[in-house]
Amino acid sequence: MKLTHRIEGDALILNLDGQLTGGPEADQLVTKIRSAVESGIRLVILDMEGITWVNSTGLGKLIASHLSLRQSGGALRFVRVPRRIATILGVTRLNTVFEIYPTEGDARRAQLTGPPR
Amino acid sequence: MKLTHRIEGDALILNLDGQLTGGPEADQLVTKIRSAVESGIRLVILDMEGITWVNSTGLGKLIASHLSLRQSGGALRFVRVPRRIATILGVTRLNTVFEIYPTEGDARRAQLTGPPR
Amino acid sequence: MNETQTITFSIPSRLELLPVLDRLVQGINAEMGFEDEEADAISISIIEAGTNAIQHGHKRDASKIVDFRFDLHDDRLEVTVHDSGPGFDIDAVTEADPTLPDGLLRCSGRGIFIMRQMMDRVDFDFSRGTSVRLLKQKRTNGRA
Amino acid sequence: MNETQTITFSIPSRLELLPVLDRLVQGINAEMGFEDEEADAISISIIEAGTNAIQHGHKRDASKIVDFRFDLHDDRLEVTVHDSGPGFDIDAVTEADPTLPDGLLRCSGRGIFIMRQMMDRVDFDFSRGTSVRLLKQKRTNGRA
Ligand SMILES: Nc1ncnc2c1ncn2[C@@H]1O[C@H](COP(=O)(O)OP(=O)(O)O)[C@@H](O)[C@H]1O
Ligand SMILES: Nc1ncnc2c1ncn2[C@@H]1O[C@H](COP(=O)(O)OP(=O)(O)O)[C@@H](O)[C@H]1O
Repeated sequence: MKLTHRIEGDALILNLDGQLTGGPEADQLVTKIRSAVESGIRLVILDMEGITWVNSTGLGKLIASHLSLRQSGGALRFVRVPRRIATILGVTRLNTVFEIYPTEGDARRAQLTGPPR
Repeated sequence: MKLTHRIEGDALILNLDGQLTGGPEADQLVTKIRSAVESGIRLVILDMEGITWVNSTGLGKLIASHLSLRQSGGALRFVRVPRRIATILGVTRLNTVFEIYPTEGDARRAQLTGPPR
Repeated sequence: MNETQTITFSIPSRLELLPVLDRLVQGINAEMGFEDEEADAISISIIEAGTNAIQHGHKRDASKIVDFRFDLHDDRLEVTVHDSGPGFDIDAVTEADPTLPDGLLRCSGRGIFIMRQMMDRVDFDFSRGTSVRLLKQKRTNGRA
Repeated sequence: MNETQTITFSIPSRLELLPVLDRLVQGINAEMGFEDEEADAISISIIEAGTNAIQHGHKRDASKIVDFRFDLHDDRLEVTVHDSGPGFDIDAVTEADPTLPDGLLRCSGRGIFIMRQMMDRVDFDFSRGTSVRLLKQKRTNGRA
């Protein structure tokens, strides 16, 4: 997995590329999000377009990231989720807890008030 | 390999999709071209865009097709050749005998006077 | 094709090689005529089984080999993933449903659930290491 | 990666399975960092070797298995393709250059030539069926 990031206003935007598995790169994602939270960031947007697949260990990393933002009153938002990833989020019902938006613009506009209806 | 064809004016245009190997589908290509020649067609255009790969047995089928058109005063022309196929035509120097054009329009406009300079 | 074709594949226990497995499975899905959601389901499940073999079965010891066997039948694909690890208590795993409210945000324990949701059948055999057997039926409209 | 990783793969002798091999090789190329022309060269050569094993080595007898072994080294990829056929006279094949004017339009006899053009090394071993060993070096700018 390749991870590139940029800060825009009060949001951290992460672009992911490749596979999200339980390897060291996934830990890097969790670490990056934790340190953003510590530095005051409340909104993290994960652009998933380049993700070819996620396994269940990778899902665990996403859950850990989601929880660390939640605990600090912030939110982790997913945008541009490929079909294959959407399928796995559906089967595991994680689509009922994760905040998923079509585009970065949608994710930025939504209030920090919990998941979309 | 999937093979679709259409006749336009005096030319037979063949669209190839998939792999061009030595299997029965490749024989189908040779047969189709032979019967077109018998019915008076002199120009056959092979649209290669959908070809993912060719092996040397498939090259043999292309050579057979090329020769059967040549012998009847016609021409086999290749258009939209993918990089990987162009590489293999280069290595085997078949690019020096095959007539290769960027587009179908180019292939149709060229006179039936042998390979392009 | 008229008879079963068996393809075998083996890799050292490294998560970094799972993308190679993924490509192979894409090729097998294309050959079998599995598409879209069905192809995704098969790929995802085989990768989960491979992940478990590497992570739990072999504890990422790259000197240990994970074996895959693909039986391509006319009407179904059967895949067996084998590791030489100690096995585990499948009944204990089966009890924990990760989609119930208190399980939903656990960080692990989702792999076998995913396989069971996505494949038509998932069996375990612990007679010689761990073998997971995954089965996916072709929809009948695929062939006459 | 710091040590050699060996991936094995086997298929029945059916030309229709070569696209599955192609996908697998794409995955291995990506894992090794081979791209573009180099990746094409490797894929094309392995498919030629597989075609020969199926067509000449096993005469398309699907009950016979073709074995592939991929050794992924830090600096190179080595691939061995094995069939259990009778072998052949490699020197006789080597003499016929298919790019000379009178060979250019022959309909066969191009596979081994293509492999030799595209890979850094091609060796044959007839001690136990036919084994073709293909080697591709990584360009040094790929790694420090
Ligand atoms: N091949 C295996 N070898 C040993 N233990 C396994 C294997 N596969 C699964 N397990 C055990 O079953 C548990 C549940 O597996 P799974 O549902 O895939 O979730 P996860 O891998 O996220 O823990 C694992 O935590 C592990 O203890
Ligand atoms: N694995 C093999 N087993 C037996 N004979 C082989 C094998 N590979 C190649 N040959 C022989 O070498 C000849 C040249 O092979 P090649 O250069 O690949 O061209 P082609 O396959 O088009 O004939 C073949 O015609 C065949 O006689």
